[in-house]
Amino acid sequence: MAVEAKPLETAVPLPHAEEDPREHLMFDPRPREVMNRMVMEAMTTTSRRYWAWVIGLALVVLVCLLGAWGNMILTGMGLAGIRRPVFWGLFIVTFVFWIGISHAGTFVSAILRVFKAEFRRPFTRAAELMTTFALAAGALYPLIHLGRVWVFYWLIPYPNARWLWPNFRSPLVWDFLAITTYLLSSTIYLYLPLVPDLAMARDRTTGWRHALYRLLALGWRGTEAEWHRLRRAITIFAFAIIPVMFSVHTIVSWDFAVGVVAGWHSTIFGPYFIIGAILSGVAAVVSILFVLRSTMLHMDYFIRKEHFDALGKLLLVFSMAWAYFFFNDYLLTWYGGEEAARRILTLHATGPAAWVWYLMLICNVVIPWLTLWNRTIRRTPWAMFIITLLINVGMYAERYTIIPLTLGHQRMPFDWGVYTPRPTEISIVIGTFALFLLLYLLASRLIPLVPVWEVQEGQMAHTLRKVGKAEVPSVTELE
Amino acid sequence: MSEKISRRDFLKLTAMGAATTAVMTGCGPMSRYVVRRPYTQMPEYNQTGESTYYASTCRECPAGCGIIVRTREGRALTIEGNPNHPVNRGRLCARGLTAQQGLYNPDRIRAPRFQGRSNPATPGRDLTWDEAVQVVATALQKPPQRIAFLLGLAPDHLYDLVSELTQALGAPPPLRYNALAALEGRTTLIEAVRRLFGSPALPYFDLAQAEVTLAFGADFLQSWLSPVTYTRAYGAMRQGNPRRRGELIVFEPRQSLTAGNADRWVPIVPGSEAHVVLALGQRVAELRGLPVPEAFRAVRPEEAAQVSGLPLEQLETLAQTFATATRPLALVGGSALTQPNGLVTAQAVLALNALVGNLGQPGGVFLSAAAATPTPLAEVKALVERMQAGEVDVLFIHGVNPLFEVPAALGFEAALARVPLVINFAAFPDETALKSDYLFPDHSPLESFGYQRSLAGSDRPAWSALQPVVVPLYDTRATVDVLLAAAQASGQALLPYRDEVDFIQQKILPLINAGGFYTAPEILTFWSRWLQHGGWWTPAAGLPTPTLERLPASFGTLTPPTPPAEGAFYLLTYANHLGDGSGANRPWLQELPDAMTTVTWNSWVEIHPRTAEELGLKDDDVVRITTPYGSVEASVYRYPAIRPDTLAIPFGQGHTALGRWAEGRGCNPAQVLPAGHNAAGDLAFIGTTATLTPTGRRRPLARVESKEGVYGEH
Amino acid sequence: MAEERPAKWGLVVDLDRCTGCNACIVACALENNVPFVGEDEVAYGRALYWIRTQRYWEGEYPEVTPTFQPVMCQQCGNAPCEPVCPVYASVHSEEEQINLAVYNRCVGTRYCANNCPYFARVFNWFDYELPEPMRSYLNPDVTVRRRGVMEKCTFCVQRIVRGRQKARAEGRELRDGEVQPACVQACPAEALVFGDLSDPESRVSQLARSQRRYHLLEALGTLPRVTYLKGVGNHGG
Amino acid sequence: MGANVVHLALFKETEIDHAAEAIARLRELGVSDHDISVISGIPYSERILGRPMTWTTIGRIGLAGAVVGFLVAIFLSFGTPLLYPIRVAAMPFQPIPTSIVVIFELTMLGLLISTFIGVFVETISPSFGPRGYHPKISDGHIGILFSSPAQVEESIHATLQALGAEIVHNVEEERLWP
Repeated sequence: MAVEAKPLETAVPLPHAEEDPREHLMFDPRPREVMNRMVMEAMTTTSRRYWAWVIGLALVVLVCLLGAWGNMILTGMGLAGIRRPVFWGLFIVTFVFWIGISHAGTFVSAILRVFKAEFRRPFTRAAELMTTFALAAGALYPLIHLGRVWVFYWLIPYPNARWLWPNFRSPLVWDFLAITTYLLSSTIYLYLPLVPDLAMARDRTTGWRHALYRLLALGWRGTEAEWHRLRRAITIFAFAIIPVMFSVHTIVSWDFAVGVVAGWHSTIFGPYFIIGAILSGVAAVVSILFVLRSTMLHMDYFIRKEHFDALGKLLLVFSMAWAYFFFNDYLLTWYGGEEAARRILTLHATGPAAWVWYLMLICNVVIPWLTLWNRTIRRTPWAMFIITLLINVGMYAERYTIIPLTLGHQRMPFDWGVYTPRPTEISIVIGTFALFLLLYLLASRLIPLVPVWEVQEGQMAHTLRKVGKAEVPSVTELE
Repeated sequence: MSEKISRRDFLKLTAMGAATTAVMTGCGPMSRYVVRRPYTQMPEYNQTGESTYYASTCRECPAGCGIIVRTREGRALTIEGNPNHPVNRGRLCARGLTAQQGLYNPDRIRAPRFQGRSNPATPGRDLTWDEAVQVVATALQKPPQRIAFLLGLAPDHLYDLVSELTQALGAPPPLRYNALAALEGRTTLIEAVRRLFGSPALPYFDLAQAEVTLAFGADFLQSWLSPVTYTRAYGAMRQGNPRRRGELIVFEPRQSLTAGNADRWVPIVPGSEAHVVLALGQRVAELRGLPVPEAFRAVRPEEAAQVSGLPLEQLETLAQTFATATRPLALVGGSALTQPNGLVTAQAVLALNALVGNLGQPGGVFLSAAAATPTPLAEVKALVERMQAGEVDVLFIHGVNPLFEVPAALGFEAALARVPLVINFAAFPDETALKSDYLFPDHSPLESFGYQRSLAGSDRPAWSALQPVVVPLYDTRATVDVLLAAAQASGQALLPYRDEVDFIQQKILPLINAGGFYTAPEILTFWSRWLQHGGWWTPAAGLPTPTLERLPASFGTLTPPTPPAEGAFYLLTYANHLGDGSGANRPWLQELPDAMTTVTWNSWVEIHPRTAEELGLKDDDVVRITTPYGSVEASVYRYPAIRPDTLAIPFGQGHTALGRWAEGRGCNPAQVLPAGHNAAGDLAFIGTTATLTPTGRRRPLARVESKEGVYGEH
Repeated sequence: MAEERPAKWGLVVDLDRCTGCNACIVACALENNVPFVGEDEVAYGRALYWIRTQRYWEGEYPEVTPTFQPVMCQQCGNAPCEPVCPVYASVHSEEEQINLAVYNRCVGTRYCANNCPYFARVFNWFDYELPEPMRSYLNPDVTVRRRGVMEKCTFCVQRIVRGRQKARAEGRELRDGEVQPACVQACPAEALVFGDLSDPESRVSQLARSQRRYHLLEALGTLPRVTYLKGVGNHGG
Repeated sequence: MGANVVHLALFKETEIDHAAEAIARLRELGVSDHDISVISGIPYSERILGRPMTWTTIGRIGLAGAVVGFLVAIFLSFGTPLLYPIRVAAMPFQPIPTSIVVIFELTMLGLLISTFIGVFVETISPSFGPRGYHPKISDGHIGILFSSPAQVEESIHATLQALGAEIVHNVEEERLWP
């Protein structure tokens, strides 16, 4: 039999793999004063729409958060839909959600900084701001959900007349310590790299803004010693805040995992929660970046498709990691877990609230996996916005599944109970979302949202070198 | 401060004017005429911060359990059982435990009042007790035959006094009605005892020592005769007998709490109990080698099997179990009696006990020491007819709420409107009170003297004493005192008693030498011990043994039950922890989950899940239950332990009055009960059929159980 | 004065005696000032029963039968609710060997309630006002809890303390059966027996050694102080 | 030696090589490293500018803070349970596993807060070297502050201007921080 060699088909010319490197911010430098001006303009320009949002959100915070919460304090926790046996509901769900979101800033600015991921530069601050405000919103919940919030200070270790200290064996005290540590350190971590930019703002403003920035800039001149201290401090923070970040969500997961509650008592909860937190946090960063890019002046210079692309890749990886942990938890409970925990799995998947469970899987796994492999989608900001919003919906559903849906079906079927969120707690949840947005909106006009010096530092380190016929991106190690 | 002082001091009883309230103590000085003293001179046994305990008697149902009320600073706190009391031995049921919610109920009637029957022409107004006594005195001067008294089953001392009063007046004797007694067929049981054993007493069953017990409709764990006594006995029957664990078999169309605790529940066709008992009796006699009495031959076993729906083999097994048992016992009550065949069933069951020779034996049947005096429904019906005919000029009502408790089909409401003068001594604004002319509120039981001597659960002769544990909260007055004062005011020497305490003392005088566990040389010392112990009883157990001279040749005519028509169901009602409904204003009784359904605060209709499925009904669907006598609406509870052809509605809810916690909840099955009665004159409602129509509405029941967890439904 | 040894209070629930009559619930509620919450709140699972009877069904009609199991705080020796409380409002008492709820220390995190496998803990979702004059019957020995506070069965610790003080004042040891929680005292079927488990001769100890004994969710290792005695017979308890 | 006057030589950010060269020239002209300080809008390492290494105590302050946090945590987790011993579940009063969590958090808290305090304290502490500022710094210019004796001023200026510097005289420092 003769072998008929098929002539090779003409190779299809591959699409040009790399677009113009100048599309990257790092290779599209602008003079520092130009960037300064852009950032300052973005910061000081407000539109009518902006103020409408600020006022609207402030009203929502006032009514939905403060009003509803105040009413609940005066009337009782019963205004929320929690009940026996579901003693934790939307408050704790949203708490975990916000703490999860808060992992974004640290992840972007500490981990990416430590690993020198250069694409982080323009949005580290945006992400850190998210961390701080998400923590602020989340840290309200331990207070909101207290039955007697007026004695919240009993949770704080301080010497009192009876020498009665908090119970350091309680995960809630660890929570308190961890969240305090994380809130303080992430706020400082937001502040430290901000100082040179505040000095920049100080030099370009008058009036109250000048006074404010002068105060906040701590007399920054940019001397060698100042830079040296700052970089040393940032390095310490970058390394130290990573374990703190891990500990925070681990401890949050321990709130559940240390218990005897079937479906909670799982050793994988720590990493599972952390991965979930990073997934939701990075997703939230993408959502925020989209909003910033499309609403603030000049932001399209700083926030580019490449950033969506890079974060999209990360999201895909985290979505896979999340699925891996989820499956781990599921399989081992299903296979060898005690009967109560197994029954909960069945109820999650087939019970009356199974849609929450499926929503979680669809948003956290199906949608990212179907879309994020695709470069075009990753580079389409609005698509990324929708996908990341859905990921956060999925993560919310995950917490909802883990908390009220698990608590409702414990070991004594006679006492099972179905939890329905009530207007008060929904209102408070909406209120904290509004609070987060409001704080972010205000901050976006008060502090330079782009770390100009970091961007400039990066741009100086990146050059296009001509190698043969190609221009090759090249990075110089300046430190 | 004056309120505090008055609460902890003893007050004078005699004067009818101002500052008259009565309190006595069990542990203090026995003198009952005490003056107000300031707080600083408190009796030494009453210290601030120290509890004082008073023995009294529970009046939440007619069983007469002994209670000990813990008081502090003049307030009644908790109610505990009297450990020495022969009825309950320190134990209490849910109803008794909530008595203080009656005492401190914010909806109590606080002063005598002319009500005017809500007629705008005669506006209501508050009265003084002087005026009230005058009203009663005038009423007592009406022609005696036109005076009627309708009383509840408690307290007995009031009944005794009214009996004497009506006798002295020449008026008809007082009637005593109580829904609890009506629902359990108490008068039928008494009549059966009278027919077989000669005296109209309630039987006492020694359940604790019985080894095989057949219970026909007797829900002794929740409502029958003396639930605390029998629940205690049940516990002993299960685990207190060193020889063996007692066995319990219950015959009921709907599983009551008792049937739920039974080893076997026989869902018998309503109305076929008599057939089954007679058939069992035949086999038991044969198995025991005795001649089968004539009366038991009325039914062939095959007929019984056919009528009751029990397979013959099961009847045979039951007969063998019973006949071969060492200590067999048969109980009867409730749904087995409140039916046309009720009297036959009652006699047959008593005769069955006689057949196995347990009369007067351990684990057998005894007779209560005191005569029981409930009035059969037939007599209430007669009263209603007289009222309707305008033959009653004045009706006195105490301790009963006929507009709620009596089947509406009897027409009590319309008849009441035709009575020109209705005087009600109710403590609460219940349905009847709102339709009465005058409200002369009696004290709450915890503020009252009195006694119960008809104690169905006592294993020995006993009288149970009531005494006030707190100073009356409001301007109420003991009805006995009102009647005595009115009798005096009417100018005739009707009754030889100065006041309530004097009356009670004279009544208990014979007990001094009656062989009780204490005695005293004179009445005052005896009185103080009477109060201290919460009554009087003999040191050793012992009740009259019923003697069966000769069985009648027939227990009466037997009508087989007619199966319900297509689309209709047997309807029955039963008493749960709310009893006769007078407890519906105790919030904790409302909050208490029903033992079988765990439903709180409302009524429901129990439907077998299969039937519900056929009808397309889901839990919490509101349905309308219609009988020829009326209709009610309630939410569906799919109850797995009821015959598929039967519906059941608990009694006690559906108040249109009685205060904030009772009003407007659920439905009152008395609205749909027939007015018919059995041969003993007792309410006969088993066999009533009803139709069921969905209303299309839903009203979720407040159940404690998780439907999802218990029934696997989402 | 007699040397006092710490007691280890325990309860035995004989399910063969228990009829499910629920008298214990009311006795408990009125002894411990447990508020009633009304229909809507009960329907939403917010009743404040410190003890409740779990009623399940067994079998199919006509062999269907309910099983009753009164469940109260099991006073675990190794209580899951205790270590999770951040403010020591749920602590183990050395003197009674029970699990105490310190109402005035509670801040209302409700963590303990989630972590109680027996759902023995209930929460004051609101202030439950009693209309006058109903407050008169409140037991002065027991704190009235305000909104936002967790509460639960305490084995009527106020009665234990009162009994112990009385015995101490009289210079003797507590007698077996002298102290009874309200539920035990009321139980008409005498299904509940209370006493000192550290005294091998006490009635509760003897019953707790019964062959019918079991503990609720024993596998969790909570070491409950409440022992259940299985119902026997055709259908069990 | 007359009073030293502080001058500022500004270089554009693209002229970093010139700036480094200028520092070398200044040194040659007898201006010691103590009399020079460089201010810039982005960080340049000492090696780039050929400057002696600066030093900071932040690391040590941070470490001290960590130790304080550690000790506080030891007190809280092992000390306070003894002040008011309360038994919970079957746990020992001072369980080590739970203490590790507390120790970790408080150590980190101590480290991070004190690092910040270190930055703050060092910032407001008096520093050596010529002081002065120009807003152009935050536009990315590199400024070389130097103080020189009046006699060499002319030659320095000439040298620097040759390198493309813009010389600003009398850079009196506005009070930058209260």
